[in-house]
Amino acid sequence: MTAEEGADAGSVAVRLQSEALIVDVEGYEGPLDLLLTLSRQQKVDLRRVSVLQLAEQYLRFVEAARKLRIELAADYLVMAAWLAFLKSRLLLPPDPTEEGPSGEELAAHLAFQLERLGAMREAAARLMARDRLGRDFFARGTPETVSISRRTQYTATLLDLLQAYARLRTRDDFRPYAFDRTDVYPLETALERLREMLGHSGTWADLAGFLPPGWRGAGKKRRSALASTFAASLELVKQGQAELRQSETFAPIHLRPRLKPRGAP
Amino acid sequence: MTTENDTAAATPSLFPAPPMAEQERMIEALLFASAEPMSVAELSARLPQGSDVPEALQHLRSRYSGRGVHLARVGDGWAMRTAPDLGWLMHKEQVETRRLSRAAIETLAIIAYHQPVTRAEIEEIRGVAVSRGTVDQLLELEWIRLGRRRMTPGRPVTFVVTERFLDQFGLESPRDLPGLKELREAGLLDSRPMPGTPREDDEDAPEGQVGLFEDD
Amino acid sequence: MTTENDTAAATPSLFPAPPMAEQERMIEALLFASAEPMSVAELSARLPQGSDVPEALQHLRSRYSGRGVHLARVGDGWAMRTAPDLGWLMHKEQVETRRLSRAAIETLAIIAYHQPVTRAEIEEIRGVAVSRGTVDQLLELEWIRLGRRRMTPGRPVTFVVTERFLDQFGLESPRDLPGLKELREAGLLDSRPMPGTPREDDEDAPEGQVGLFEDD
Repeated sequence: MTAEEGADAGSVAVRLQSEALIVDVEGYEGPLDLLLTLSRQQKVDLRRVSVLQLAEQYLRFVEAARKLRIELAADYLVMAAWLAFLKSRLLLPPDPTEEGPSGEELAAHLAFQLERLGAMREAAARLMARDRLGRDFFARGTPETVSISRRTQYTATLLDLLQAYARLRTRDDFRPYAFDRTDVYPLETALERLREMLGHSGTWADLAGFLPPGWRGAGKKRRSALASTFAASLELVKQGQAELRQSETFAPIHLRPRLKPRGAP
Repeated sequence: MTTENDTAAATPSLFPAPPMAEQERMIEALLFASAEPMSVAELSARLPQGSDVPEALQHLRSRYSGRGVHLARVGDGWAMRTAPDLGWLMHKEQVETRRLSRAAIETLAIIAYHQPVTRAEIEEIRGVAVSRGTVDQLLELEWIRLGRRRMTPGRPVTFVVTERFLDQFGLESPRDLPGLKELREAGLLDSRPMPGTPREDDEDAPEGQVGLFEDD
Repeated sequence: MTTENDTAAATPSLFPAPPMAEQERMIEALLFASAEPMSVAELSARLPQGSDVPEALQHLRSRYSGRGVHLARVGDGWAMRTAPDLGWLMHKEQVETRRLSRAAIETLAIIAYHQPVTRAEIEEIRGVAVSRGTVDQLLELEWIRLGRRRMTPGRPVTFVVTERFLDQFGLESPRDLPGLKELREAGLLDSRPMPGTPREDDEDAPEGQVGLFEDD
């Protein structure tokens, strides 16, 4: 241990390198990155890196930075505190009454983290060195766009037709029970109107604003129009074309066209 | 630039041109990746010196003959193009089948049984307003069309069913539509007897039927 | 739509499928026409019923082997691409790609090798917070996308690489990532918690790994 330290301190090259590290602290992607760089100075396989030596190097680095009045980000200081703790654990004989992982376990984990980060760096470099689309190999320069035509086919059978008519005629038998429907604003009409108007509205708008002229007053007509327009707005939400919001119970209901999710064509 | 190229072309190459098969590969890749057709001159400028582009193009052309893509002459240039007989593959039609809405099928049924019929009459029979969208949809499907105007105040338009409607529902003529009695017998109507008094729309129906069949 | 396709697939064809050579031509035309990879399902949907797309693809692949363009497998898709050894010819076609930051490159590699992986796991591996911009940039390039959520408290989202990523780096599947086997054997892809801090997602992590790499 002392031999290591002596060799280390004696090496002018290493000290110069540490100073270069400090000047370049901006270039490091966090304390783990810095530790990885420091561990490379040990010139050993990352699996055999001396974590104790590494901890000391790091603490020296932080100390030097402090002397040079270089502001270190908080995570560098957190790492320094953790490494100081690790160092004490590694140096002191294990206390059998103490809970938690041993210094060796913690050191092994740090070595694993460094090895893993190093391995990922290498993997990233190998990945970026691969033949790349648009640089080394190419897709067709003149793709022929596939034309897409969308066609909606409506189906109905004769049976549907007959049943519909039969239903209407059967209902006629019960006509006496029918409502007076003069002041009814049909749902289909509301849906149609809402869909069209929504196309021109980019932002949240009060649902009441979508009522057709002539139905906005008070009483039955407004109720019918409001009910149909509300039902139509629910249908549009269900179809993914609109969004609804209400700030609290009985507050006005607001509607807006649903924005396409990011990345949608 | 031009002079430099000229000099280069005049200088005998230090290296022999690649084999013809390799030249063919290069042209294949270039034409595939290029956004524009390429002329022999452009290809020659990209290929190693001493390459014989016209010959390589001939080889490539015969290699692709009868394939799904072929080497086509486009103006002064050459390009890869889909074989003309496979053009249909580049078109994609998405057919979405939807059931006709209840409002639409009811409206259609009323028009079929009562034609020529006005919108007001349809609304009276259905008991609810008929939205414009419903009628438009049926018009778009070409299952109904506009008939003669009614000679009544306001001269409202009437609707009638079309040939296409008959095709769709496998009918030879609108007269083939089963009557109420048959509907009832087929169990499509409750067996409850119809109200004894003829309704307004029953009066209209025969008139409509006359209107429909007068010209056939 | 899907149900319709399913029905179509289940219905026996009225016509026999075209000969294999013809199926091959059709796939050739379709893949030449598309700059993006097409899946077997997409190809099947475009070819006449009863076609054997996987077999036709095999024929096509061997036909193009060693040519200037070749048939490349990209995840679930297939695409025509120029041979990488001819890249030098194509300097004009090269697209200038935005240089990725070191953080972005590392994050991408971590997602590729550890997928599905959460942001917290990426941060643990890099020892530094992952900025939003980095992830956004990779999402924008469509090299990564959101995977399933982890079944752990907070249900964090995971990231996985996309088919576009595979296409970009000429990989047939994530299993072909360089050095993957060695990394796994060295235990460097294990999710190993810091001693003394039991991780919540211990149960899920191995499952995720299995999901991706189980069949090699």
